[in-house]
Amino acid sequence: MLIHDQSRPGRRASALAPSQAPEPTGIPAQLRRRERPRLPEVSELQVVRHYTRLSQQNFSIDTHFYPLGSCTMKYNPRVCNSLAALPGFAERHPLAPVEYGQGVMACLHDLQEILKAVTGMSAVSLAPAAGAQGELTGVAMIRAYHLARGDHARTEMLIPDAAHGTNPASAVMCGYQAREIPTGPDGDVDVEALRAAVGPQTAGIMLTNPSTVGVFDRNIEEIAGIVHDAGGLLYYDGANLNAILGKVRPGDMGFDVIHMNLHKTFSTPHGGGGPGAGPVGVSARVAPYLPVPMVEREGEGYRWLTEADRPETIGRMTTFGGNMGILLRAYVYARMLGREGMARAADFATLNANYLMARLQQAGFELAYPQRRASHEFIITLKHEAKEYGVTAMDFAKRLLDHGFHAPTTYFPLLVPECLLIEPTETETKESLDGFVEAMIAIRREAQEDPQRVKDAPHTMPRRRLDEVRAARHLDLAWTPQQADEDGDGQ
Amino acid sequence: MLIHDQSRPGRRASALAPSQAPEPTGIPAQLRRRERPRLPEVSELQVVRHYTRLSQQNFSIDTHFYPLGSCTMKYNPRVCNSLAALPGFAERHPLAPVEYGQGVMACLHDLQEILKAVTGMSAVSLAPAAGAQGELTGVAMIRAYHLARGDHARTEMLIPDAAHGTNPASAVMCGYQAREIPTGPDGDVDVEALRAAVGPQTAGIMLTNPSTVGVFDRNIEEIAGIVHDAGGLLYYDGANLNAILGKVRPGDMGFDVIHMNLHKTFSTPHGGGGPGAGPVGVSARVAPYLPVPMVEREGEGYRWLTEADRPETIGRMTTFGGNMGILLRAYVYARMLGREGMARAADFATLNANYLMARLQQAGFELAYPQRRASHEFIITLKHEAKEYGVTAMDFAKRLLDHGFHAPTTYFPLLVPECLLIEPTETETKESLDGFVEAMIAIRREAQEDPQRVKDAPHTMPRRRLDEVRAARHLDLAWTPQQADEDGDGQ
Amino acid sequence: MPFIPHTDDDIAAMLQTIGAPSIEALFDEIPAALRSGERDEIPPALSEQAITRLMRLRAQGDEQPSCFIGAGAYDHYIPAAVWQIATRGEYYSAYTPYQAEASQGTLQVLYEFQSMMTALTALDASNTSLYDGATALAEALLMAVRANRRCKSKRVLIPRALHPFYRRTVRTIVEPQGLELIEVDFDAASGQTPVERCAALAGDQGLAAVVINQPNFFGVLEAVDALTDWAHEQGALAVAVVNPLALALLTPPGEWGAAGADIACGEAQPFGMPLSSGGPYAGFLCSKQALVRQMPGRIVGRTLDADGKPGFTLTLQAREQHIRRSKATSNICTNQGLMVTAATIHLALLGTEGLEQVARTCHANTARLCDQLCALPGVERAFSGAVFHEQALRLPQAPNTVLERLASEADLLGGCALGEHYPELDDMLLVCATEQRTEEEMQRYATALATILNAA
Amino acid sequence: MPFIPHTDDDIAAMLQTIGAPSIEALFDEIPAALRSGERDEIPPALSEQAITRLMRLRAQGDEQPSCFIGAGAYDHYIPAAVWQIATRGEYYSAYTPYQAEASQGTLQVLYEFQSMMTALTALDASNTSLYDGATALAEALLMAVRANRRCKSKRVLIPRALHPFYRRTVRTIVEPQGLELIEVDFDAASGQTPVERCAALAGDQGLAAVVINQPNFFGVLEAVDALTDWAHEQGALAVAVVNPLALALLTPPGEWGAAGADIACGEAQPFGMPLSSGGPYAGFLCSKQALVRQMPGRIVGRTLDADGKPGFTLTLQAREQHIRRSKATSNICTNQGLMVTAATIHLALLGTEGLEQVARTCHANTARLCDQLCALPGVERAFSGAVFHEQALRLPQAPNTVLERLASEADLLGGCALGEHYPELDDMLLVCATEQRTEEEMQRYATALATILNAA
Ligand SMILES: Cc1ncc(COP(=O)(O)O)c(C=O)c1O
Ligand SMILES: Cc1ncc(COP(=O)(O)O)c(C=O)c1O
Repeated sequence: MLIHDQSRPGRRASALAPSQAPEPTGIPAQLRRRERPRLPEVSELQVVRHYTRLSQQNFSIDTHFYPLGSCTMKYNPRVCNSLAALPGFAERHPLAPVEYGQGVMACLHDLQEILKAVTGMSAVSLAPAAGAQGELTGVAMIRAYHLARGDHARTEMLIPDAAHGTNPASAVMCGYQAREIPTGPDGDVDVEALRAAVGPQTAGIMLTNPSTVGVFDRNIEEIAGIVHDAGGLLYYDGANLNAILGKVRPGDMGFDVIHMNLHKTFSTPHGGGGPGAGPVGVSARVAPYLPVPMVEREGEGYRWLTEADRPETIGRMTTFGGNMGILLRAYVYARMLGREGMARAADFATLNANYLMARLQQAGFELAYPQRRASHEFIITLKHEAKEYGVTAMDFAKRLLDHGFHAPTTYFPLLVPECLLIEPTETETKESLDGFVEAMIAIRREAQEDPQRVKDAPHTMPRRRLDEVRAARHLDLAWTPQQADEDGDGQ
Repeated sequence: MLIHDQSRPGRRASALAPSQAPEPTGIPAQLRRRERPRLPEVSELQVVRHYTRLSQQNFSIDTHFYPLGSCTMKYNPRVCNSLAALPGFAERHPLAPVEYGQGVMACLHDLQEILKAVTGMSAVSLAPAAGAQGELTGVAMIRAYHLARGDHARTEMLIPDAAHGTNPASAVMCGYQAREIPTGPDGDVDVEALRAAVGPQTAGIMLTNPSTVGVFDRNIEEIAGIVHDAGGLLYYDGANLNAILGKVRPGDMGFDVIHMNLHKTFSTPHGGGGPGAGPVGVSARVAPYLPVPMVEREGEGYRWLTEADRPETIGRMTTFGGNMGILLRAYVYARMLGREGMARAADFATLNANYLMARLQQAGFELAYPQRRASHEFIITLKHEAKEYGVTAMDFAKRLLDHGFHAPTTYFPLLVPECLLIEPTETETKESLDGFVEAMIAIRREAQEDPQRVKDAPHTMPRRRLDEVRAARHLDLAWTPQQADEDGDGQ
Repeated sequence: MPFIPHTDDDIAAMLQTIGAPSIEALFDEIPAALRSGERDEIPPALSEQAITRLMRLRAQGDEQPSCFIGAGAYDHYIPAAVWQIATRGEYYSAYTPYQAEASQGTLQVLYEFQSMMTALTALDASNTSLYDGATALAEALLMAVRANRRCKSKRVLIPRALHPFYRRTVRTIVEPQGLELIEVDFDAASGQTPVERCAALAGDQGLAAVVINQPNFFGVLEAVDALTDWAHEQGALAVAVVNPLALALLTPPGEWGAAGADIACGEAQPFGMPLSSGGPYAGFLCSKQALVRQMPGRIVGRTLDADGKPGFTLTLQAREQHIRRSKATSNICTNQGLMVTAATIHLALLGTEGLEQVARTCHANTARLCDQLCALPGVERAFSGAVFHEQALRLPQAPNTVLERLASEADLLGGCALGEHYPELDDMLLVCATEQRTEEEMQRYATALATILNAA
Repeated sequence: MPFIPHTDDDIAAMLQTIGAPSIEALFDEIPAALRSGERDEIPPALSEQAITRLMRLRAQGDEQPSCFIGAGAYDHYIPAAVWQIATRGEYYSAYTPYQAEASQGTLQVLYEFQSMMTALTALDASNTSLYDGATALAEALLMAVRANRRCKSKRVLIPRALHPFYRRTVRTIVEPQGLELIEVDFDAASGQTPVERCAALAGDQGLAAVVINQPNFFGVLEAVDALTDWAHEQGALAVAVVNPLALALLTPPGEWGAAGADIACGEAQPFGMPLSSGGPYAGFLCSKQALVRQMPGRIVGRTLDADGKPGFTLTLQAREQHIRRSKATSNICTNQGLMVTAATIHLALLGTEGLEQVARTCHANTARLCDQLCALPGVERAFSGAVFHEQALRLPQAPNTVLERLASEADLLGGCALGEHYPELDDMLLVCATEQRTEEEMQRYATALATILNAA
């Protein structure tokens, strides 16, 4: 039942509102709304009960193993939340004078430094609000770099076919054409194809390394050479940074621009779809274009760097300069890991991924890249199962829910048929992974014996499989008063 | 699975502990424990996931209608929790100087005043930690009162048969014999029986009014006269205060001593079994015996009253003087209700109870006291259903769980056979109550058609009906390492 | 090892299964020359206890005095229930609801949010958030330009009275795609954006979109009906940028002019999001039904499950980057889900009546404060236009100096000086008194300002 | 109407169903003469926003400086996860788990708590809490007297070195039932309670119970083996009062002497409960299996459900007031469930190793602090007995004056002056440095004390 369906005219959670306020006589009548908006009218208990119960219908890290590849669903330390919510941080107005912001600015500054050190870049801006915005920012800086050099011919951004959808989308948002580079059979970028593709029209290449097929591209130095020689810049999509944290640095690999998904590697919450934070790091030659604001240390204190200080900046990415509350969480997390904990995250994320991969392979599942090490994630393909039992990767995914596991990422990357992209992360126990393997085996057995049962999954969720085609055809995007009248007592 | 079953030697939530501390060389070897205690060794994520998932196995106000009679399960405003948890309150040491406690003491003082005003008593101490301790405190004060007057003959405490079990238990803890007074057919105390029972041995009477059969005793003035004339004092069990808040005051009814269950009437959380707070109020002649500490206003500030100030006090009830954090929550709630909100709680608690009673009666359920108004609660008896379909009150209770309703109180008070004591409280909607009636009707229909299904209930809970006899016979009160070894992988 | 559950036994057993001699060996595909070690620049690990001590100290230093700054972020009361529920692990630590059956909680919340936003804006469809108000406007303009088939140009009219940071952000985001942003100035007397000035800038190639800001950066209410009708006459789409709290009182964009605005967007921060130095907030974006396939961002739809029970799922995903890649309506992926969860709970708690009370109180408080301040010699309302809950004041002394003295002498943040963003308004201060400001605080402001101005 | 969902329509419909003309009519059985109205003494209602403002102001005033007070309540670090989970509505707003099938969450938590407490005390059974440490001891003594069939008397030996508030609380609670409390003094040199002094007080009628406190109020470690053996020789039950944190390091009561203590009780506050001016905390009580039917309070047992699946339920309810009424083992009903939930999560987070680290750090910090303080002329350890994490110090100046100056000059609470409770110890201060106290704070203490003592 929707909260709207519980609404009754005149019902209120009235301890919450200020007492009777006067008519807004200062507002001309012709600008006043004629009909009041139909928000739910419910009591405080109804609200608490409704959203508490709804929450229980979610899988989440805090309740389930959630091996969603490319998303790094690891434990979100609870203390990060409570510290970011301290009144001094939470109640500070973005335009409050810096004297009332030295605490938060110290954290932001220290975070910039930590990110620089761990990525090997020479400057960092925390402004972008998520990974995709980090990409947009990064590509815009590449564009600014070329334009500043008077190089207007570069119209193409190279992007491996395995790349995340945001990469081509971001390139296009920045006015580039996205040109696909194929992946070789071993999962590395096809270097010959790359060589053939570069030229004076090449603005750069967007790479994820380890890539979204879950392997570290062994030819990265060669790739860097090819692109740099062609006058392009290398962009690093840091969504997979967790796999190499403290092991190898994008700056040392030759990247000019990177973004980091702090909500992945630095464990800030995914929140059912955000907020994230997507800081960007750059090599020295791209540094002038970093977005504002940035924090600079000045004597014992901190100050904002704005357009006045950074005339070549590409500008602002959001109104007030970024998802500060998320950056604070990431900072707390980074400090708890400390210098020694960074590599440890990579170590155990990689150990878990390789262990899970080995176990699934030993159980007879087919790996997309069996000859390779897994990074923090890996791919299995269920094309045999699909062919022999008629049970797809999506069916496996749905049936996993019944076994108490969130499904891995399905059908991504697009180049592997019937694939599951599996990322266990370092915070899961061996027992979790073993349980997942048992579930996969059980589902395959069921696929042989009773495929329909798998195809009809899930069976134990609050809802059976949802009709997505219907959702797109008969668009129902909002409750309306009319609907309520038609439905009678709702659902 | 127990958290213990997830334990692996050497696993740790190690962001939490201080870094490596030295061997405690100051502690003589013969006092050191030989074997380390076997606490669970688990990661932080395991802890969070385990207790998050466990929580989902509970019914609670925040998730379900919970009409548990005598327990006043109403909405616990969330703000009470966050304000009591403010660092200034939560981190204050009980022995910190009063200069660092004027805030909390102001709240406690104001709460004392509010409770005095709303109950009509002349003094209040907030010391008792729950209702039962309030009773013990109250009865101890009655004892102190008699003893101070040199009256050593009073050995009996009169207690209606409908009374809550804590009443006789508290009387006995204070060295009294508990003497039962029967309830008349209309639910009021049997005045003639009372008259016959009083005498020089009567220390007092413990009454709940409205009583635990859910009616207001109309003869309260007469009862007060009888007991007072016999030299006894009147004790008011304030568990049902919610029914008469702002309507009639125990002090005005003639009570000498009362306790209040703030976790009921003042909506502090029940917390799966506490903590509560059971302040006591007294008439002037009993005031000297109130437990310490109490808060007194002195000039612009506040100070603690201790034994030095109150030489006749019965003493301390707990180490540091009470459940302060709960008292703060009650204070916040009281201030949000305000003077006008007190009676409103009683109004709507009573409206809801009478409405639910009327609807159940109209649906054919038998009321224990059909000729009476309900107070904030009322009783139905399922003796017909038990006789005709072999389905007991307990079976109804368990089947209600499947319908998404917590069961009412069962088999209490003891004098009504196969009874349910139903208290909806003022914070529930008419829709909740209507839903409950529908469920009761559905269960009765099922009891006719398929009684076994009701007897086997619940069917949709995390567990089917639990074997209480086995629990008491084969006592299993704690996980032990041996057990774990025997069980293999636990359950 | 913080957050890592592996015991030595686990590690040994796992390596054996893998067939690797050590964890280090798992990294053997990384070229040795590239490997790096621990970085001394990163401080060593702190325990939870130690980082808590550090952060509490830092947060204490940031505790700010009473705040009369608005300018795009507003100090509203957030009921305690909002974040106690929103931070429940099931909301807090879930991902984007790709597996609908295991995410009905988040999905239904998002659908309810969409329903609340369409009710407030009187438009048909809403997405489930963009990063913030400024990026929502940028996306709205890209959307409008894509959607407006009648207009060949990518010219967009933007009021100069729109928040300067919105304008700057929009520029960063939309210029690479060739959008041309044309700023239309406000009337110095009224503070409004006159239709005539717009008309003067319409140009030959037409306009793809016209931005209408209600209230504008100065708090002033624009003649939205006239502007909307004019935009439509030009063949442009009308893109509303609104403070959603103001919609409790003001004509919703869907009813502006004869046909209503086509798109409405803005900042949802006033709905339960702490100020938090500027984020995370949430941008919202609503539109008419006809434009929904051009919308950026996630959209949730109600549908049926295999048993015919209603349920929720992400829909119209073919607009999105993970399906459409370079042809997507936007690159947005992670958005502001948790903030939207909070906003939904916040709005459910307030309800129609509560929201209206908050809006009215803000309006009344700002009016009252300004009455008090304008009683002082030399202080006056800078613009004649009616306002919602912000007001530009003209001061007889340099606003920045006044602000510094208000902070140090009366422990309050007196507003936002306009000179930095509008050089010609360098004698002006933008003030805002939300429902959080008390009589005492407003009185304190007035008294302190009187002292400061007298002393000069 | 705050918290009340009824609309006018609801009220009308409900009254009609009831057949009553008004809500007021529902109270018509209350004698009119007794009815009262609104009380002017009660202030009018405040909105959530207004009460929040008030309480934040009051809480701010109570923020205390670094705390070196122990004396029965200890400032330990509480991991953030503890209360974020414990205050989840499903724990926070549930009642006592009478309906086991709908309360498996709470029940399992309680069973796990029992398991942790039996592990720490090395006893067989634990209840699920009493109000606090002092009432737990009172109940333990009532239990011991009931259980000790060998001893006719109700005489109980209590060390004078036990917390004065425990002794006072126990007196209030047990004296009405005729228990006789005999106090045995401590040795002025060691601070311990010697067996010989106990022996001198044993008396003719025997002792039902002997209380053994480890560590005692002065932080001093008692010779628990000898005391336990002696108690058992007398035919008395040995009742341990222990700081459960200390059990991470110290011999558990179940292993004291030859046969082990019979009952152990104490204050669970060190396990995740905020100091909160003294409550809510939680008392714990463990015993040997043979005594479990005399235990007060709720007990949870593991059993099977109708399908044979293991599950949890309240058990041995025949001990309790709601079944046994006047013959119950105690009147306790509501206990400290939520605090126990927090304690269980807290202990699970710390684990064996973490708890030991905390205990060690407290021990080391107190030792270090006392070394620094005792380097000052005239300051010395008051007792020779070894301590856990508290130490009585003898000062060359009146402790109360010193405390006041430490507070005002060095912003710290220096400890608890012993003179109020033990007149002969009026030159003594009891100090405690938990794992929360930093080097800097301890240094500050030493420096300030040096200044104060020098100045005199
Ligand atoms: C490989 C990769 N790149 C980029 C992104 C986009 O990041 P965000 O969702 O933070 O915008 C993602 C997120 O899923 C990703 O997995
Ligand atoms: C009528 C009555 N009296 C007394 C009590 C005891 O109160 P408490 O549980 O707070 O000790 C209760 C609690 O259930 C009760 O219902």
